Amino acid sequence: MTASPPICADDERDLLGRFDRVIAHNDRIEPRDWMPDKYRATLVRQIAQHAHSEIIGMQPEGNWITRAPSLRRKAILLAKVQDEAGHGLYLYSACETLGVSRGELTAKLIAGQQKYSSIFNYPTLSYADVGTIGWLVDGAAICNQVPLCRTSYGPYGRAMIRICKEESFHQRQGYELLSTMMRGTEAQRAMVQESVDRFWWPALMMFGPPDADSPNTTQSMAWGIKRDTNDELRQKFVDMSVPQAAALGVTLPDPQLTWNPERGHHDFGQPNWDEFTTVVKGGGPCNAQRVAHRKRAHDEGAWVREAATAFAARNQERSS
Amino acid sequence: MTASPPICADDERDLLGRFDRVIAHNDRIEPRDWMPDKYRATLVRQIAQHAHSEIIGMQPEGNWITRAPSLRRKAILLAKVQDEAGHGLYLYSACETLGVSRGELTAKLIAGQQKYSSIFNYPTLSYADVGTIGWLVDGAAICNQVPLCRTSYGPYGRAMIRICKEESFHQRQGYELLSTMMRGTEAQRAMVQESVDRFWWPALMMFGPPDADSPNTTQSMAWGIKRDTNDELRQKFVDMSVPQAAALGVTLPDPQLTWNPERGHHDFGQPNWDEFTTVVKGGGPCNAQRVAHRKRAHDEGAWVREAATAFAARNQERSS
Amino acid sequence: AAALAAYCLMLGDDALIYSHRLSEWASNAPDLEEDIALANIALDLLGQARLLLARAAAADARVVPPMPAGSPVPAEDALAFFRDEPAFRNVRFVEPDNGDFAVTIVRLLIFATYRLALFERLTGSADPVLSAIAGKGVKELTYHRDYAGRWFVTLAQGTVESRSRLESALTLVWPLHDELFRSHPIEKLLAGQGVGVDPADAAAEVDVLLDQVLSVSDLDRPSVAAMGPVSNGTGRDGRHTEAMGHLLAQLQVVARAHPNGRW
Amino acid sequence: AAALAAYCLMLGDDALIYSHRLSEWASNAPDLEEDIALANIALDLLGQARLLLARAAAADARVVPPMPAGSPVPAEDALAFFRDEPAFRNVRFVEPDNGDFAVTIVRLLIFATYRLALFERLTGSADPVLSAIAGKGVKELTYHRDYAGRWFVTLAQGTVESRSRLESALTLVWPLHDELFRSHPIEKLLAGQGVGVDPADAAAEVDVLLDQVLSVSDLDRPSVAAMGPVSNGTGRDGRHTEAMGHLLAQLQVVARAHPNGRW
Repeated sequence: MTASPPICADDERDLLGRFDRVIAHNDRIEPRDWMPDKYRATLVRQIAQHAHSEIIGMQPEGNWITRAPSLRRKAILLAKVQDEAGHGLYLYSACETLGVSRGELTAKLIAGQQKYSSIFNYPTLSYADVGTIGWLVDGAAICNQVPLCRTSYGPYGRAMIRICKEESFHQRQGYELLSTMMRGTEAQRAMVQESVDRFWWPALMMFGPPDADSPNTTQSMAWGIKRDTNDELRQKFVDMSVPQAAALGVTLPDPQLTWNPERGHHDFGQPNWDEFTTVVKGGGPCNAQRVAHRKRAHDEGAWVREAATAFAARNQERSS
Repeated sequence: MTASPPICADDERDLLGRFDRVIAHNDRIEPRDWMPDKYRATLVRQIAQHAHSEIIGMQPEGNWITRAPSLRRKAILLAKVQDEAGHGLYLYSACETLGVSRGELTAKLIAGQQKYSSIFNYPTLSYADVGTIGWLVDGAAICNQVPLCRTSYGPYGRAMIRICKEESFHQRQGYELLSTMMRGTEAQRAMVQESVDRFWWPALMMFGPPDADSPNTTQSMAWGIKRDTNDELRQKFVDMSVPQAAALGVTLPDPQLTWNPERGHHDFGQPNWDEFTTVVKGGGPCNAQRVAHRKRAHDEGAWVREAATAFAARNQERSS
Repeated sequence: AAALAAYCLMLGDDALIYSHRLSEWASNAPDLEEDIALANIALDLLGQARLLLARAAAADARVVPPMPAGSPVPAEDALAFFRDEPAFRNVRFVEPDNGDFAVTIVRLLIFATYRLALFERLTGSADPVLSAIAGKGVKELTYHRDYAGRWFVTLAQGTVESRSRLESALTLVWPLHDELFRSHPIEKLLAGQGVGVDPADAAAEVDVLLDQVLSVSDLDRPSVAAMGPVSNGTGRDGRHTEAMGHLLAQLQVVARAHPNGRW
Repeated sequence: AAALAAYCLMLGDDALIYSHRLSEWASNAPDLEEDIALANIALDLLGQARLLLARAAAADARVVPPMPAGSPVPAEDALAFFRDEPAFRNVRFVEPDNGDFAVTIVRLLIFATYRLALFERLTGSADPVLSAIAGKGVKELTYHRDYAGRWFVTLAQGTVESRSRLESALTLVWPLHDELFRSHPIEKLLAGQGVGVDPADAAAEVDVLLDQVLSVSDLDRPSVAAMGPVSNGTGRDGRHTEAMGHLLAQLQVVARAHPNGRW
């Protein structure tokens, strides 16, 4: 990471003042602007985690490409997984504007030094999971990400605008798959219900721990990196999902889920936060598998990347 | 290969006389006995080719182990492929008594400098092929090999006795699979017929070219390495197979196949000898695949064999 | 009509099976850009396959496997998921495992050059549907060919390792090259009617292009024997490689578990 | 009876799926001797699977999937080939791809040590069939364990590369270790009746043995997180790894294409 050049205290006070004004006006910070080191570090951590999530997220869905049960669904799924690679690209590029290269970030991912969304540490066990991931997981991601389109760092916000547009397309496709399957055979309906049962709680965990246990939220909100608290977003997601589940004809696996007319929101149960902690610490069903997969693909591709670099260097020599 | 030490002409004449007498009496030549260099070279070539055939032969059948349609058949097939590895072991050992190591032979196989039976350059395309290989291919192999139990070189002859016993067991199992399938569904019967159609002619080719085009036969027979001509063995195989095919209820794909009461044998058509030549020269449907498979397995196993060697060397040092 | 259907299956199955292989690269490619490019090529070919299988079913409904009464499975899916191995008419060229990136690039270069040569001629097909499919495909295949060509030269001139892997890849893939240009009676028949293309007619052009890439890369055609037929038949006759059964087991497993499924 | 059947499926499916994986080594092992040994172990486990699936069907016929009228498929095959993934009750430990020879040896060492500890206890089962199956299996598993143990030490003390591969293998396999000793309610129930074994009771003994092999090899247990459950369930509850679906697609493809087939 490129640290800011040393500057004296007065200058720093001026710069900080300007930075704070930009934030206060909901304007964008751009790559060449001065920014506090911690703001930069927080952004790098968040954008990298988001980029890694897109890349690791290719695995659970990619698992079903060769087995997709119709050619139309195969095309949709392949295009979606391709989009995720594209999202990863934008986000790594956004990170590069902060002075960190894709190679460095990938090395940290493989070494387990940077995280990705815990949801991708759950396996996909049936084709219905492709639909459920679209509906619930992309749905939750959109809840998280739409506010980020207004995030204070310019390149990140602009990447999010493009990503969110594609994500809502994916979400609709996932919902449409489930709704088609629900109009199919009894076995298909059971497959959808079983899938929703497995993914509902992990989807709720995607918003992170309850606000009381989320120490970084306040600073991130003050900086305009984050725009809503975890619990606010979770509530929004639940309120959005309940009528969709009813329209599909599936039951969400939460006996405490009821409409609360006083709050104007649904009350709902809490996910198993111990499980969340375990998964974040590497003990989910697929953590080891996901990182090993990425490491293998990266290692096996090393000779290709080296060849491309050598070829480019030679051609540059020749043309100069 | 360990060449015989230089000896003077008189000695050589005596040794050759003794060698010829052993051959004439149908006795066995043993590893420590003197033998003509060409006899040794011919034996090495033939035994190595036979050993390689066992090892390469594991691939077409091994292809169906994970997909065997009943647990009983899976056990039979797995045991059979295991037996083939065992046969390979005996035969490489027999070759080692002639002064050539398994490693040298494997290197020659992988480099395409030594052959294996051309039949294994055909693919297995259905589970019926497992049965057909047992019935026809092992059947042909037995016709070729039973006379070799009386071959003049001791270690080879003794290995063949054991191998032939197991091969006839395999042949019966293959026949039994086909006969069970013929009592199954229409689709299964069609699968058996299709498989027999594909393997009949390649099986006939297993006896080698017609006697007129088989220049080495005379010398090999004189040395007692070979006991019957190619055409004699082929006739025997056809005569054996016709009633078995009738009992199974399959048609052998040769319109010229008829009983000739005068000869007391079946007349039959000739295989496509051009195809045979092409396959022997590397142009069969699976030549490249078979050798690449063996090379990959051998290369990927190199570090394991090296570890075992290093471990053994270290322990020998310690104990000495 | 039966011949046209069979011909569309040949072209459609080539695309379907090769798309399957390329799609296996998803999340496994050497870099994100390659992940995206290979998925894109797989998608293009999948699109071609769908149009061609639909055309086959329209030309002769008898090629579509019978489905249980009331099954909502469309013809393209019945063809892709419910035919057995011998009914597939793709060349064996598209079946083997991907191997490493070098094998993939060699295979893609040959395949895209071959298919582009066919599609360029097919744009003039007397069958308006085939002609339209070919017109759309030409743009896609030009990209595929150029992508593979660039990588071919890059690997040839990259590092010692990449060049050595490329050479091994050439040796591995080349035995399957000849089958592409072996004319099948159906291809000859439809070429005679101005509907299809006899691949033998495209062989010379394809070879010139491949030789150019080899020459730029300072490589020779490997001297290896061509992969022979089985009982005098090849993939076009439904006689495939041992890889095909394993591929179809994955391709068809979910669809076959739900013959009345809606997806 | 339902509990006994479920318990036999657990032990039987462990053997069936692991046998499948080991059988993939056929013609791929580092040397002929290893090809023979791994096939032998796969055969032993396949034999155990057949006895246990038959016992499950005898204990409670309702576990056997319904077959079409007149189907000649025996119960052991209906169980192996016609159950869907969630009905398999094997531990996830046996599902992943083989990896290299080091991964295979680490997995085999742990699996054989674990299963031997269970089978030694099962020889005293109140169910005479289970007791007999265990008695036969003990000899086989002792050989499997010793074979893996010898190779483990050989790789640890062999070359720099073999030791390094062994260490990576340990890291890869170890997250699946804990699930072996997680008691399922059915295991507890049958252990209480003197019919089955609670694997938690065997954990200490297995760990001592594994630690001995590690210690001889001068290696430590890797400090990696255990693989977590899915919706609080594991393989014993029918919740498997992503590898399982691909494995079953191959295992079942021919049998399912011929539900009335005789083999």
